[in-house]
Amino acid sequence: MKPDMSVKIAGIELRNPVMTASGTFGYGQEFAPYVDLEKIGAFVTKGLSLKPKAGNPTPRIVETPGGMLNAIGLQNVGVEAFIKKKVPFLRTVNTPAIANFFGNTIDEYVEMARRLDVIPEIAGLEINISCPNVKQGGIVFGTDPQCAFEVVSACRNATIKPLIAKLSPNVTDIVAMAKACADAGADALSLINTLTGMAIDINRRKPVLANITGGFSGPAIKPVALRMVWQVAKAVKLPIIGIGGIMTATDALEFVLAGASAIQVGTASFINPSAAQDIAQGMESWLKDNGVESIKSLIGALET
Amino acid sequence: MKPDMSVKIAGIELRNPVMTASGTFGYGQEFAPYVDLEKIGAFVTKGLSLKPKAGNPTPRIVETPGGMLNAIGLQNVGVEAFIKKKVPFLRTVNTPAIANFFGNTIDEYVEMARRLDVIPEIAGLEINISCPNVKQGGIVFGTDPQCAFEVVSACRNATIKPLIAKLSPNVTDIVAMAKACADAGADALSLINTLTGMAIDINRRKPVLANITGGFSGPAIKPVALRMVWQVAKAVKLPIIGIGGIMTATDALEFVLAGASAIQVGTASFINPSAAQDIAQGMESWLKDNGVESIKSLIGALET
Amino acid sequence: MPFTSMILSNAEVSPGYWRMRMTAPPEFAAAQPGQFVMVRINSAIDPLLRRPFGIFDVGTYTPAHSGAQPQPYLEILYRVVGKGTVMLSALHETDLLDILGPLGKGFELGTAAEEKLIVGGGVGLAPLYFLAKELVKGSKVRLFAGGRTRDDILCITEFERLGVECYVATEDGSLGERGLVTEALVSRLSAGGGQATILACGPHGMLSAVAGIASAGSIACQVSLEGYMACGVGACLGCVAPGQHHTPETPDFRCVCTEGPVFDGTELKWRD
Amino acid sequence: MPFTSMILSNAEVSPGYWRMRMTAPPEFAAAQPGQFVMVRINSAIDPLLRRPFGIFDVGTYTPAHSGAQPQPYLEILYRVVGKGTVMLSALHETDLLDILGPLGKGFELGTAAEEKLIVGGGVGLAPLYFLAKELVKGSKVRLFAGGRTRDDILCITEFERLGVECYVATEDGSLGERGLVTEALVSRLSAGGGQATILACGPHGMLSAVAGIASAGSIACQVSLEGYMACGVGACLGCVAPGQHHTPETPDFRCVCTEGPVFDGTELKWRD
Ligand SMILES: Cc1cc2nc3c(=O)[nH]c(=O)nc-3n(C[C@H](O)[C@H](O)[C@H](O)COP(=O)(O)OP(=O)(O)OC[C@H]3O[C@@H](n4cnc5c(N)ncnc54)[C@H](O)[C@@H]3O)c2cc1C
Ligand SMILES: Cc1cc2nc3c(=O)[nH]c(=O)nc-3n(C[C@H](O)[C@H](O)[C@H](O)COP(=O)(O)OP(=O)(O)OC[C@H]3O[C@@H](n4cnc5c(N)ncnc54)[C@H](O)[C@@H]3O)c2cc1C
Ligand SMILES: Cc1cc2nc3c(=O)[nH]c(=O)nc-3n(C[C@H](O)[C@H](O)[C@H](O)COP(=O)(O)O)c2cc1C
Ligand SMILES: Cc1cc2nc3c(=O)[nH]c(=O)nc-3n(C[C@H](O)[C@H](O)[C@H](O)COP(=O)(O)O)c2cc1C
Ligand code: FES
Ligand code: FES
Repeated sequence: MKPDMSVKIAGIELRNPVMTASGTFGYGQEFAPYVDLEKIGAFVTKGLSLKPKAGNPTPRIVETPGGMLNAIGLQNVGVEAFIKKKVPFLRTVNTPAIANFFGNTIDEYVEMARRLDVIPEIAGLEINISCPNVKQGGIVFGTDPQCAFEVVSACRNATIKPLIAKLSPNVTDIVAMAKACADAGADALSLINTLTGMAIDINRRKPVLANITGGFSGPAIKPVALRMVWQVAKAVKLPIIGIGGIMTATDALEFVLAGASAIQVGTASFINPSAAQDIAQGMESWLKDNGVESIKSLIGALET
Repeated sequence: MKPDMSVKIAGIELRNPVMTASGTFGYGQEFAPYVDLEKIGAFVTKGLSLKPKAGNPTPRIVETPGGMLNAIGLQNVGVEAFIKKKVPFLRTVNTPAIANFFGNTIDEYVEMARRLDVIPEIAGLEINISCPNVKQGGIVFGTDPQCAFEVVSACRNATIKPLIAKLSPNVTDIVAMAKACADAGADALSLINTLTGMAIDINRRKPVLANITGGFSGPAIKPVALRMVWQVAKAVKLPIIGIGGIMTATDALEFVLAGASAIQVGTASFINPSAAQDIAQGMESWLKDNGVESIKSLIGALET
Repeated sequence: MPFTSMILSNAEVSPGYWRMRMTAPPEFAAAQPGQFVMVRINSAIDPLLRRPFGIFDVGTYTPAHSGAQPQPYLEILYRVVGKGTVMLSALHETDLLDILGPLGKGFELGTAAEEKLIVGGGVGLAPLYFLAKELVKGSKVRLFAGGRTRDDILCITEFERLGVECYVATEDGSLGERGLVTEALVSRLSAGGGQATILACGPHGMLSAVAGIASAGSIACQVSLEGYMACGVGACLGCVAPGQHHTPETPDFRCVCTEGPVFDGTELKWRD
Repeated sequence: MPFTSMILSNAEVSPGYWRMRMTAPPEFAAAQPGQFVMVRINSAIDPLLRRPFGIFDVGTYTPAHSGAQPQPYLEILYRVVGKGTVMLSALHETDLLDILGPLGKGFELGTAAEEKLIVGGGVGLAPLYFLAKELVKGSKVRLFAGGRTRDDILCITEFERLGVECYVATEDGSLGERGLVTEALVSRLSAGGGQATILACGPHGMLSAVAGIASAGSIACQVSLEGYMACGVGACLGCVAPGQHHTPETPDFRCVCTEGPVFDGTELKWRD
């Protein structure tokens, strides 16, 4: 028998739990040559902002042991160009597209939510709260429960689309952040975004990244991501999208057992452009081999 | 010319900046067959507590991509047995020994500081604040600036020996933690302790570690450690001991440039038992090859 | 001691089981049966940790080139179970490996008079070959080899060549008796005979059963344990196993890499 | 496209420089000079990211075994500079590699009439050989090869065999003229001649100088850039380079892996 791989996240039906992570899959089209987009559960766009963002100077990326740092600076075409140039492609693909967005003030976030709310091709919104609040001395929304609550609830009131809050791992208490976003009305939580890391070139005596620090991703961060997903799943009722260092179907199943209803593949797509599809296929094979009829029966099935 | 590798930390003279990290070097003697203890700067004991501690059930360790998780449970012989059975060996080695200690209440910490304060063979104390405060609902001392301040200042009053506060990386704001320890009278700061991570065995549907979560160490965590050392060095005047994923002399020099006056080698000693000595040698060679006369000139010399 | 070793041969001896011979330093001649080595699979960080393997055999060989002196070698017998052993099985002759050992406390060889009953499950046979080589010098040695199927019964001919009497049991009956190796051990013991001592290595379940049989018949018994190891030198405390006095309330842990891997059956807690 | 490739040969052609030939799929016949491949060094996570290498040559070979049909191959010429290239240089014939490519936008071959001046610094020569092979079919081709010392001047005989006229300059004068390759280029240009176009690959400093020379003499010029890459397919945005309109206030970044690596010299910002 063919196992049932379908899951439902924030009201969005996914044919399987494998999504692609924001910023690692372009706007979808870039990977069309490598991935059958109708063999994955959903894909998430590059983070979008009101105005086009050109991003940081280079170098923007550096490899670290088992991972990488990026300081792209949220480069994106901006919501207008996205609607004109990228949305038409979404129409051609029968797979839910999630729009990831950010801002530097609550107003910007809300405006983004409004703009995206009216685009039928967008199945849901993922709000990236790992950004500094310029109105509050640059404190990162996602590192303070109150700030997170305010920005998420403001966006909640600005859209009727499913709203997924994406959590930053650079916090003392990930559960407090999760609860704040739940209370603010998020329909689901995705975690984790990148840890903050740094690399140094000892010969130039300079940071490798022009931006000095960068976002840390890849297999190296998996243990932290898995721990946070497990902590949040125990404490919060919302469906969780597990993210962080997922390279294989085994990695993905670890997140599902820890409590994730779906997962996102990020850095892995750089190393293997068809990673997301391969992982979905691998998960299905594992279920078949182990006589598991539905992926849903594995969600949070960890025995502790 | 032979470069000057000596540094001074919290009043302790080190022949070179390379120390060994608590819990990864036993009580020193275990590595005597592999390391010339008089070729490293200092070594730090396994974490000590008032009573002997038997630690956690097994499995206690698991490998992760580029790192490992441990849930040893702070197993140690207890301060009495340490004084009787382990201290005599310290007398035979002409290298500073730092005693790492912990407790579950402020009173336990203070009592430990008092006991260790009177041992002449101990050059300094490293206080591990990554432990739950059983008197305060198990909140980890090292994740709350106020708790950290209280326990460190209490120990400060209990010892005249150099006191090094070892910071936990599982916090939103590492600088706030560093400042709290500085205000409490710590002579130096060591960072980072392990991140909290998790691994799952999908076939058994159980966590790999009997303790469910564990401390994450090894090369994988280096980018986070380096970033935190850099952040703290910019904000706090105290000397810093950099720790986290240091496997090579290059890694060690990255931490020095970021602002560390000394470094500790942890997990690397498991893979290469003479890692600490090899790293000290490698650093000296690099200084020679690059015409750097003193390691001190590199401390915090990062150009940003 | 840490040393760089050159692979002399690396061959699959049974489906999924490989035997590797590599050069060893002269000091390795002092290795004891039951001791182990920590092998670093490569110089990269994946896999990060060394892998522990029992010493299957030690000896000397004479290199091909003319006028060469005999050189010591070391052998391991390993089962491919995961990342590290997969990579190990892909290595070739002349490839170099970073090895730490011999490590740990080996088997006590006891007195010549007593008959030696050595019990091995699957790859647990690995350290028993080196052991048997020493034991046959003075004592009668019987090997009880068990496995799930015939493919898990390793190197029996080598044991027989030593003059060891071999009793084989497989769960599927594809080789020797059908059933557990412990049954073969019991029936042998019930057959009586002189004073005997048991030395065993294999899955924890088998060791537990063997220890039970031994104490029931008040026969001396040594077992070689496994444990997840990071350092192999007593520093990480990752490898511990519960000792005889162990209870969750009053834990009593033994360090497998330094106090073991070989323990007297009575030193350990078998159910906890 | 991603494909699994078998190494046919991997040899050091000059101290620190290696040339690797490997099998390629039929589709690879469509590869353009200036395009590149992303090579996955091994299946482990260290190194994690693929490494980008220009296409040094493509062609077909006939396997040894009888009745074999000609098969396409691909060659890269690489310099050992760090972890990944060290590992790459340790690989042997018959080892397998996971490759993604051909990727990016290659050189425009232009019209036969114009003389082709190709300029390469050190390993920057790599993509120029494949380029020269195409260009000589219709045009006069001159190669200006520069390096620090003689060891950095690669495969000149191969270029000469194509009928390319080679001008060599080394900073230490150990081979050809002493000095920078750009000086050789300038003196050639001042010698006059028909309409010419410049195609260059090498260190950023050299490319910047070449672009300057070209615009000064209002000669068409294409340059092949490097950039730190994670994906090679336009998704990570890690590889960008500043375009002509770039200022810190109004950034204008071009994606090296998809809009490049070959750009028209005038498209780029050379000082920022
Ligand atoms: C003292 C001792 C002696 C051993 N002797 C042998 C031998 O002679 N032949 C043989 O085939 N195997 C032996 N083992 C088991 C062997 O160490 C493991 O099979 C091997 O480490 C698996 O590595 P892997 O990367 O292929 O598997 P993975 O599952 O990828 O390994 C992941 C991690 O788990 C550890 N691990 C996995 N299985 C075991 C195990 N059974 N015991 C301890 N650690 C494990 C690994 O060391 C590694 O750290 C011995 C173990 C110990 C402790
Ligand atoms: C489009 C393109 C074509 C290239 N063609 C060639 C070629 O034909 N021959 C050749 O020898 N080299 C070429 N390079 C450079 C080559 O990619 C690097 O030398 C190589 O990645 C170094 O890897 P490493 O692990 O040995 O070095 P490390 O320093 O260990 O690499 C660490 C990280 O930095 C990156 N990196 C280091 N140096 C460079 C560089 N110069 N350019 C881009 N990324 C770098 C690596 O990809 C890796 O992600 C090309 C680069 C690009 C972008
Ligand atoms: C190059 C790069 C760009 C990213 N851009 C974004 C982004 O725009 N918005 C966002 O929410 N997350 C972004 N991320 C974070 C990823 O979506 C993901 O949360 C993180 O990389 C962890 O997953 P991984 O380890 O599988 O890569 C980016 C990550 C990388 C590596
Ligand atoms: C097995 C193990 C045991 C440890 N025990 C202690 C301890 O008792 N006290 C302490 O302060 N840190 C302890 N640590 C943390 C290390 O001292 C060090 O801070 C951490 O491992 C990061 O450094 P590394 O990446 O070089 O290992 C332990 C780490 C490991 C791996
Ligand atoms: S393996 Fe580290 S103490 Fe035994
Ligand atoms: S390398 Fe990823 S966008 Fe160019």
